[in-house]
Amino acid sequence: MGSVVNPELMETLEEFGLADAAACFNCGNCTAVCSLSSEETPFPRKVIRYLQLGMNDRLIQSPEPWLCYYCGDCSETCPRQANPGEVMMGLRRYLTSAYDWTGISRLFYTSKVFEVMSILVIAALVGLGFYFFHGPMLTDRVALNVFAPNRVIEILDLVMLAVLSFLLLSNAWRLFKAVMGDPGQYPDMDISDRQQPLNRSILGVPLKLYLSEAKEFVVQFLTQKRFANCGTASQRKQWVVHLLIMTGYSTVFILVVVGIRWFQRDEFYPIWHPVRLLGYYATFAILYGTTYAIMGRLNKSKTVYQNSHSTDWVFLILLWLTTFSGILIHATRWLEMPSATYYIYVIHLMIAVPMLVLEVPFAKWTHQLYRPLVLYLMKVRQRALQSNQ
Amino acid sequence: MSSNQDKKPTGGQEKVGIYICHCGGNISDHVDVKKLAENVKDLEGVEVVHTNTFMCSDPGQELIQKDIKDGKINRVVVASCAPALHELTFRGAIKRAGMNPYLYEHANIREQVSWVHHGDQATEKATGLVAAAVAKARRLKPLEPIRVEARRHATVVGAGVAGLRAAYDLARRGLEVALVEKSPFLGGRTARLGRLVPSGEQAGEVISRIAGLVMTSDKISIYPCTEVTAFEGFVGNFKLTLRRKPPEEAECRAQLKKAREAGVGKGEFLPGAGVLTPNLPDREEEISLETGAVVMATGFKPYTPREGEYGYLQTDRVITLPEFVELLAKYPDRRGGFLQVKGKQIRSVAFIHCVGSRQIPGIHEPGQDGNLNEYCSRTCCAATLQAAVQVRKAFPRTRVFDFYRDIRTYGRGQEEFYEEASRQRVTFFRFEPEEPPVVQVSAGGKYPLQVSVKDTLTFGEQLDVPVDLVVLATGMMPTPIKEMVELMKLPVGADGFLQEVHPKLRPVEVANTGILLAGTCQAPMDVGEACNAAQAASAKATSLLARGYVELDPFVAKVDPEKCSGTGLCKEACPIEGAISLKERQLDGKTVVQAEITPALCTGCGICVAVCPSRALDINGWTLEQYEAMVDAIVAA
Amino acid sequence: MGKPDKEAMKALRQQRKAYIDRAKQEIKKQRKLIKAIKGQIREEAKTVPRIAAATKLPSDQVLLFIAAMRKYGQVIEVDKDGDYFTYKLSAEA
Amino acid sequence: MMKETHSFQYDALVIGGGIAGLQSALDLADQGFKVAVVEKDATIGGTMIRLSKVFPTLDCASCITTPKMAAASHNDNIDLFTYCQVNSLTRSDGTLKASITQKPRYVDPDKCIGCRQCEYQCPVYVKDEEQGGFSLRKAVYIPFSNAIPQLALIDVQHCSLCGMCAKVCPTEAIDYFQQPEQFVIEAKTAILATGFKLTPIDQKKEYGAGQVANVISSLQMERLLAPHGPYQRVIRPSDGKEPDSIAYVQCAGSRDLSLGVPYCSRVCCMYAIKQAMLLSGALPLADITIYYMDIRAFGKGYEQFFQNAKAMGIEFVKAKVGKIEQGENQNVLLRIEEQEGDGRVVRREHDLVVLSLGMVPDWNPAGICPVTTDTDAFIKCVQPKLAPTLTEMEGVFVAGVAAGPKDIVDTIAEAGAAAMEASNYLNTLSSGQAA
Repeated sequence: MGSVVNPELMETLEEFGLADAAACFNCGNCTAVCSLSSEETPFPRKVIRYLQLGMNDRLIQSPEPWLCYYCGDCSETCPRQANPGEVMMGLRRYLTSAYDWTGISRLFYTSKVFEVMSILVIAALVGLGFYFFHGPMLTDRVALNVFAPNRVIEILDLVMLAVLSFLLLSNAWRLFKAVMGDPGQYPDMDISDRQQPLNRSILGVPLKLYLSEAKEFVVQFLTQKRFANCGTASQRKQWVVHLLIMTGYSTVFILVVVGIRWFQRDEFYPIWHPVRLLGYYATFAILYGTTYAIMGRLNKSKTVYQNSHSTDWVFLILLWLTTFSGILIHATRWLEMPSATYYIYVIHLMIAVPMLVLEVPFAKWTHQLYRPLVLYLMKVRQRALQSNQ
Repeated sequence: MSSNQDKKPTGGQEKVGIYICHCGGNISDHVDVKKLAENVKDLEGVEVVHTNTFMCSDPGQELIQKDIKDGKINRVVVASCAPALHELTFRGAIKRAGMNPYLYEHANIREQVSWVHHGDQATEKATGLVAAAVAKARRLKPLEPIRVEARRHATVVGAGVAGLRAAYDLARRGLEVALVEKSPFLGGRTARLGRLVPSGEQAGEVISRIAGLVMTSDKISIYPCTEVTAFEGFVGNFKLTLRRKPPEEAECRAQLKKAREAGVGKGEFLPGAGVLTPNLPDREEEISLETGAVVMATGFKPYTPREGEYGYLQTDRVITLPEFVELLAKYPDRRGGFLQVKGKQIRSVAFIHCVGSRQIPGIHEPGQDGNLNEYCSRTCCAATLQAAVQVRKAFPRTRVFDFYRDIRTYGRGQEEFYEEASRQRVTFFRFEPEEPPVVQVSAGGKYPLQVSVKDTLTFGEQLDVPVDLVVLATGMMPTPIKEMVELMKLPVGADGFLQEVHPKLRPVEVANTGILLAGTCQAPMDVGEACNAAQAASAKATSLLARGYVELDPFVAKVDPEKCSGTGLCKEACPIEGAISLKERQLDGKTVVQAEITPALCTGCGICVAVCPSRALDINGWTLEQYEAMVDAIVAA
Repeated sequence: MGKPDKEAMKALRQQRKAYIDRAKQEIKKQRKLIKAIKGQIREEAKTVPRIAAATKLPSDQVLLFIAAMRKYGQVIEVDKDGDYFTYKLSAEA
Repeated sequence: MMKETHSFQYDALVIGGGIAGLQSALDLADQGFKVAVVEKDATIGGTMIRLSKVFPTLDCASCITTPKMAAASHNDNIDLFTYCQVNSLTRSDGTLKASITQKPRYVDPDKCIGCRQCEYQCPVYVKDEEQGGFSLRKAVYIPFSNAIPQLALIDVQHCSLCGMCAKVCPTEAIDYFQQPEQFVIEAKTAILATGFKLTPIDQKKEYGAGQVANVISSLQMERLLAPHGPYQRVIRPSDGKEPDSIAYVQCAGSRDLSLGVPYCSRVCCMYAIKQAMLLSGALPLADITIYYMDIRAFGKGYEQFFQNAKAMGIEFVKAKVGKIEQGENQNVLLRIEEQEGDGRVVRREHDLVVLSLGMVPDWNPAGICPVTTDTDAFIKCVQPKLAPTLTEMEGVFVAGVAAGPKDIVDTIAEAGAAAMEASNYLNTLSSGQAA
């Protein structure tokens, strides 16, 4: 018995901003032209075909969407202009929501109303929290740690970190099971199918393999070196921009969430102090990266910027505004403007918190984890297969 | 590239020039042309030997003409490809040089030598053939073509789109035209189509337009419900017997009934049938017709799948594309929801391509006639996609699946149409001929049918597609016209279609001069291509008949009155009515009965020569003496 | 055309100066190239890569001129050496 | 130097002296009409005369084309105007007027006898495009051995004006001072048969943009296979190696929106199969692979031809080649998705790669006559079903690839159809009926 075809899936994916996948006539140019597509994990046509046929299980088990960094070569050369790069992008959105057990991700991606409302509600909660619980607003000097004591923020941060981590990691666990092939989860799968030797169950991989290959995860997470090989040489810039945003974001995330007591201080560090330098780096990196990306999307300067989902805009704008308001806080502190500092601080958090709460476990940010995770799992699996042989 | 090996004249009457063609490398790669020239230069009567890369090219022809004008030669032998290709070319060149074009002999050293033999053997055989040609050439006599009056009248058989087009064009050029159609409708298969790819024109409108022009032309006589029952004569002077009778076939009568019920009058279009002809016969009658040229436009019939081929005839949910197109025509402007067929909601429909086309020996089962349709039917891909897109647009909830081997949307605008089908969410599957899709009746499932396929677009995976309806894209087969083929001795190709002389040199002519091909009787074509072919055929017919006379080759039998004793054996043996007659004539004061030839009717077959006990008959240009000389020359070489 | 008028020719040369100068340059380069190739295959038939290696000319240029010299009867193809054919100066050249 | 503009009168004007134009001209001349054929090249014959052999009969292209060329040049009803450009084609008072410029050959056509003495003596070698750029010609030359007319011409851009040709010419035919000539052809009807050119080989950067050695166009391969090809055998152009492995990349210039050519060029599948067959005859040990998306063997006898090629051992691989790169030893690397396997990406190495380039129009009527082109840039047909040769301009018809890609068989049929339309138009004019 063969797999049953279900073309309705494409319509579902349209809600995630999928376009043009139907136009594909399966010539295979995209896979052949892609510089990251390999013998073991060829893409994008394979997953596009599964999509055309509505093979949802196959898609959910596919590591390929996470291996694509969207250089746009496939879309530029596609004979049907079916935009395979954008289809991969749409698939990533769909998969993010498929791995999210809460259903929030799906709502966030498929409903603009939910998207905006959720941001506003969280922002309002943050605002109300400050309204009711803020500390004294000293006006003779800038005393942020009196207005919002960093010890309190730290506790809240850690609570948020715990919740977000739980959500993100539980979603990542679902991805892990799907990609490594949990046969119990998908009973209709034919495990011996010769076409899918790599997608099939090897959950029984020895734990020590996972440990010995852990380096792969760390390296890929920090360097994203795979992105550097994506597309033609001119695409390098894309990798640099991406690396800037990602490292800036991660740096500030660690500074704010874990190191708030060192980061949020009422005295300025000396200019050469590592925390201050890190702060400046993160600010510059995110601001440059997001501005570049926003301009790119406005001008549609690259294939990768041709199509923008509303969540792409939200992510970039929130990130940009967070950074910008962060700079403003820095400036008002420098200029010793206490009230302005407190207000902007609240606004800053009203932007930053919704962004973190929504993006980290449910939306765009997940790929920061999923990408290196999938690469790492691929490596583990490859090793496991090698040792099996 | 020409080597001149002149010799001093021997003083003989017949001075032969030999011209050997390399044919690019076609000949010279296998035949040692230099050696061949050497071998034949000393044959009796040979004055000059030339070689050239392409003897048929202008410089090649000029070589011959120069030798003629210089008085060096008075017989020409060209050793090159098959005479069918270029005998006429060289005769023309000789004629332009002022020599009788029949003092020419052609040696075929390509098809008969270089394409089948290699090395020394090839050169040896070529030497023999050229020697024979020289021997014959020395015995050639000047001949004059037979000039006969031609009727400025043409007959078109078949009133489909090609026939209508041809008839109208011939009439516009001033010829009288008889348009013979076996049904009571004009428009043939085209009339039964829906929208045409890719312009979206309604086939009915196209047919109504051209049929209207034909019906209003005062030069065209339409013979509906008519068949050709006898045929004789030659180009410019064919005689046809037609039988016209009231329609008897059930399908025909049903259509006429439908026309009456729908109030479709004479000259009006009935969907699914065509334009009702103005003059329906009410009794059977025989008509004889004299005509100058015949345009065959007998068209095609769709392939009928075998019982069980993809489930055909085993369930009424498997139908052919022509049947489906007729069904679709019933919902002209319906929009939204599901397609309904025979009262059933069609949630999904599968199209399967190449049914009865592209059949491969050893894989496909031969049809009832024992033949395989190895050819591509050319039009079904675009027609299928047209139907698929129409379904998707009109009934967006009906899913469409398409199973193909190769999508052949070759024509202008067709590839764009294929893209449109993809964008309209037609899901495509590609199969290999060895592993075609399997249509199964699924008992108790949510869908009555299931199409299973090993899909090469999904890396050879086995996929199951549940459907409500399967449509088979059936190919074209030539309309069965066995009687006419025998009657008119028409050449038929291995694919069953009428065979042209050469696809590029004489694409709309058959070997029988004066009979031309238009449209799908020759090969699968779409409407535009069929019209092109019809117009090309009309152009040829006009060229043939415009001058009011035609010239026939003089290779006909002649009687030696010295030898003929009037046995009449030749007349009995002659396969052509009227070509030989026995006539009384005065010979040395006595009345004798002798054979007489009507040159225009004689085909030069030579049967009479064989049966004559007194060797009184011979074929001009192919005499027994010439044959004997050729044989001697081959033996000597 | 009879003897071309000297003055008119002079004017024409002036008018086509750019073309003529370039053509003259070309002739010079081509002569050198042809001489180098001829030098290699006067005594012995050689393959294109061998001629190219010996003359330090790009192999596609060598083949181009070998093809042209064959066309005008100065070079003949002799034999096959592995995957390559060997060429030699013809008797006429 | 202003000369009085000559004017010539004909029944019909045929623009383009390729196989379509010649067939139309011959069909009209056979019906007794006077025809002028205007050709932009120095010889008639079009693309077809430059081919090796033609599918599906494998006749040599010359065997079919040269007789038609000769027939046209000898036909009393046909005059050939070669090396001519049409500046405008307008209709006034029921007459078509074509303003023509004949480019100077710098050789007196009445004196030249085509002996090629000049060509042998000329000191300048120039890349011979007639041989795909794989051989050289001289600055004074006859295009090719079966060109019609057999007249030399001087390529002034490469002429050093050394005077050698004038010196050796036995008939004093060289005329360095020849000027372009202007004249007018008046006719009652016209047929556009302007043909095509290949999509540019350097258009696609993934295919090396014309810079990868041993990646050649299909027309260049025609020359390698032709009896009078540049090497007189099939060797690869970078170093003369006899290729062991040859690949065809189908749809290299067609069916590709990223190149702006959405349509199918209709002939590439068949010419690739034909060339593959000829190659397996010329190089019996070579491996030949055709990478394709769909094999479009739709004409009479074409499918059987395709199946024969398969049976002969030519490998057909369903894949759109993604990238072409230079490999080692001047070999060529192709990247494909192995669709018939498990979809992995593989690199395949070949000695020689042929791009099956598509057809684009060779002529744009814009600014010359009020005929427009369709979205595919080919001439628009107003009645593509019933009368495919009709254009928007009264009395002007179109035939062959000028009206969209077409193989030779279909081109010849369409040329006949255009001749029929033109003769009918002439007939209507002479019988005084309004069209």
